[in-house]
Amino acid sequence: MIHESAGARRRLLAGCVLTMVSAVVAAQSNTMDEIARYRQMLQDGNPAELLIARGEELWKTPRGPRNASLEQCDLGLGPGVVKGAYARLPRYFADADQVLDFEGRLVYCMVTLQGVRRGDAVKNPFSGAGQRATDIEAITTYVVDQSRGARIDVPQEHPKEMAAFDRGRYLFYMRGGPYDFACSTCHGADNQRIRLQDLPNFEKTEAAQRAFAQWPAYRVSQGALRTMQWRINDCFRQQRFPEPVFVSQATIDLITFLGVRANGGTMDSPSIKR
Amino acid sequence: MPDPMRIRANAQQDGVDVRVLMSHEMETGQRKDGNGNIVPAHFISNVTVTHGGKTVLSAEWGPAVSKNPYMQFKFQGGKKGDEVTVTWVDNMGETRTDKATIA
Amino acid sequence: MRLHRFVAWFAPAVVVGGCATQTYSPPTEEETRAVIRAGFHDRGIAKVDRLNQTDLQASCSKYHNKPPEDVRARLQQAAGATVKYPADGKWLGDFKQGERIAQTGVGLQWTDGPTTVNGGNCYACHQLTKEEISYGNIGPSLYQYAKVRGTGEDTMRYTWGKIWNTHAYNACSQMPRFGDAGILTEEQIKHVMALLLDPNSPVNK
Amino acid sequence: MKTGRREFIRLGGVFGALAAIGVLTEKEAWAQQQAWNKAAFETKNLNDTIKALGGSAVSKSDDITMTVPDIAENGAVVPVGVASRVPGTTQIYILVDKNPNMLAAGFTIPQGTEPNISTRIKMAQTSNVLAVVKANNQFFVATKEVKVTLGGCGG
Repeated sequence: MIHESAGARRRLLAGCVLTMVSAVVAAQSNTMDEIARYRQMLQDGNPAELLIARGEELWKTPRGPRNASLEQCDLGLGPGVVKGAYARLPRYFADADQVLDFEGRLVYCMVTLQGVRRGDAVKNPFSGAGQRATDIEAITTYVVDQSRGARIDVPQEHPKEMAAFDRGRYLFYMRGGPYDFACSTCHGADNQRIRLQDLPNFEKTEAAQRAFAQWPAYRVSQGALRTMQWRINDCFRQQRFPEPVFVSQATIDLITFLGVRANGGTMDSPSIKR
Repeated sequence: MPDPMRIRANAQQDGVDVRVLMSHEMETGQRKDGNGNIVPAHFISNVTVTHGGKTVLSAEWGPAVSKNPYMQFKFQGGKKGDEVTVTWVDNMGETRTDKATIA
Repeated sequence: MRLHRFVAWFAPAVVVGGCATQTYSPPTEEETRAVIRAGFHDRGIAKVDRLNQTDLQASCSKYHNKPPEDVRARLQQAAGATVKYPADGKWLGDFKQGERIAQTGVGLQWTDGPTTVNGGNCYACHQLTKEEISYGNIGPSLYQYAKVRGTGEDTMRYTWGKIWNTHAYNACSQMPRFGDAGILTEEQIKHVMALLLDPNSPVNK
Repeated sequence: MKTGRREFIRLGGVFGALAAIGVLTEKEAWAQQQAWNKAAFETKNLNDTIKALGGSAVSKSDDITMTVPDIAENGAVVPVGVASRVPGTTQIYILVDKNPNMLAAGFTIPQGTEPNISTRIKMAQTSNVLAVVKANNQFFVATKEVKVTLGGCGG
């Protein structure tokens, strides 16, 4: 009898712990619902919209040493075609003999069309705290907005596009630095979160599509429009890696990998995020 | 010169729905820069929305309004094609006025 | 064209692009690493030598964190040998300081200074207390850790080893090697231990 | 008041230029700037805020509806909507209990405008958000808690 009652008590205690844990789990699902509601409330009135007009003006106004506009920049669909172009990048460009993402192509056009020195074009691409959005951020906002609703279609036809994908895949899984992190540490499994932020699993098409479709984005935590190159840069910062070089082949390779994984998704950028 | 606002004004059954986004830092005066110096407060202090020469909303803000402020409200008496004018003034004396046509 | 993507993994494939016919052979690991190396630069305390992988990092990357049994055994054994247990034999520090370490995510980024006190950032991946609703789920929930596992010597030793070098127990785990990689000091690890194992810690309330 | 004078001169210059292009008259701009209720925006508790807004007492009201998230993913942007069914509403104020200064924003609602506004505010930490309504020179208040969470990788 004594043994039995001790056992029963132990079971009761275990039951208590279980109840507490499940109450906490229920609370967590409420938390995620509320976070979803918060995100929903932000959807109307995305400050990224403030940048679109400025970006369009920068795109169309003759500037630089050659006093040329960017309108003749070929984003892959022919000179002057902006609509839908972002959704098909990165891709191989014969004139550059290189796979370029949008920001890389923008730098290329600033150099070749406007006569800007490359070193000047890639200097300070991201705005700091309290700073106005950079020209690259504004132009990117305008161009990506022109792909809203377009199908993501990052090509894998040219051997260099395939090589970019393969190198990007390698980098995605490459653990390094004092924390042993790789991109895949956070983005290689389903339904993972850091704190309350969902982490898209780039091994899964749907998650990859959703994530890729929403960059560039206005980040309310920073009060700034952030581009895909910034997204990659800040992931590596928190990965405790050295800093990726802006529009370097390695960053473009990684974006190619992510983009190909997201193929078939629908662009929904600029979005608004935490 | 501050960047333009983005104003949407839509005639609905129960009035004109106005949504405004403004481009402004809204510095709190509490943030420190990279060198540890306080960045002085810089924020929109007053907003006025007019329609047909009449004020339909005015606001007084402090630095706790979010960066790149947003506001939304509804007024009666406007119709499609009318103009809505929004003016803001900040604590450093900068100002900006933009107009939108009611859709 | 998509077919070639998969073919490419095994052997050079013929790619038809426009009217030209080209052969695709995937980049070698050496070529890939050269492109990656050229794509990063030193910034602040984060130098490019961080791209040089340890045996553990290279093996886990190669197998996408699912190493074959023999590799797993080798990595776990090597990791186990790195664990330094507390010199004074005391496992637990102050759980309040442990909570602060668990909440803090700075350290070892290029935006951190050489004297930045590193955090443990436990909440980024683990649930710990009922009070903190903002926690991640990459790692298991540690809420009620001591109630579930007790506070015996085995638990103390296991938990310390797990924090010091997680790969001693689970090769290619995603968790940083807080002791072995010098992210947290011995004293900080004691505080985190207290957060998990002190009966008065909010983790066990 | 040395600073005040310097500001006066700068403002005069800017508004003077504006007056020239006919956007705002200098007088109108000055009236706005001068009327900004500095004292109210420096208050630290509800009673002081109400006093600075010209009131003496405030009572709770069920006729104020607040639309706020229970949890904000980031304190830099917290959406807040306030709708008042208190008859004769002329002003709506948004206050945050635990911000360094309590008053975040005030709106004046002329006749013909719905006493229903939305905006976005900053919150330093988890706190009560208060909606204060002025109607017929009386003050009413409603309260809702918003939890502000820490997000991201924490670095």
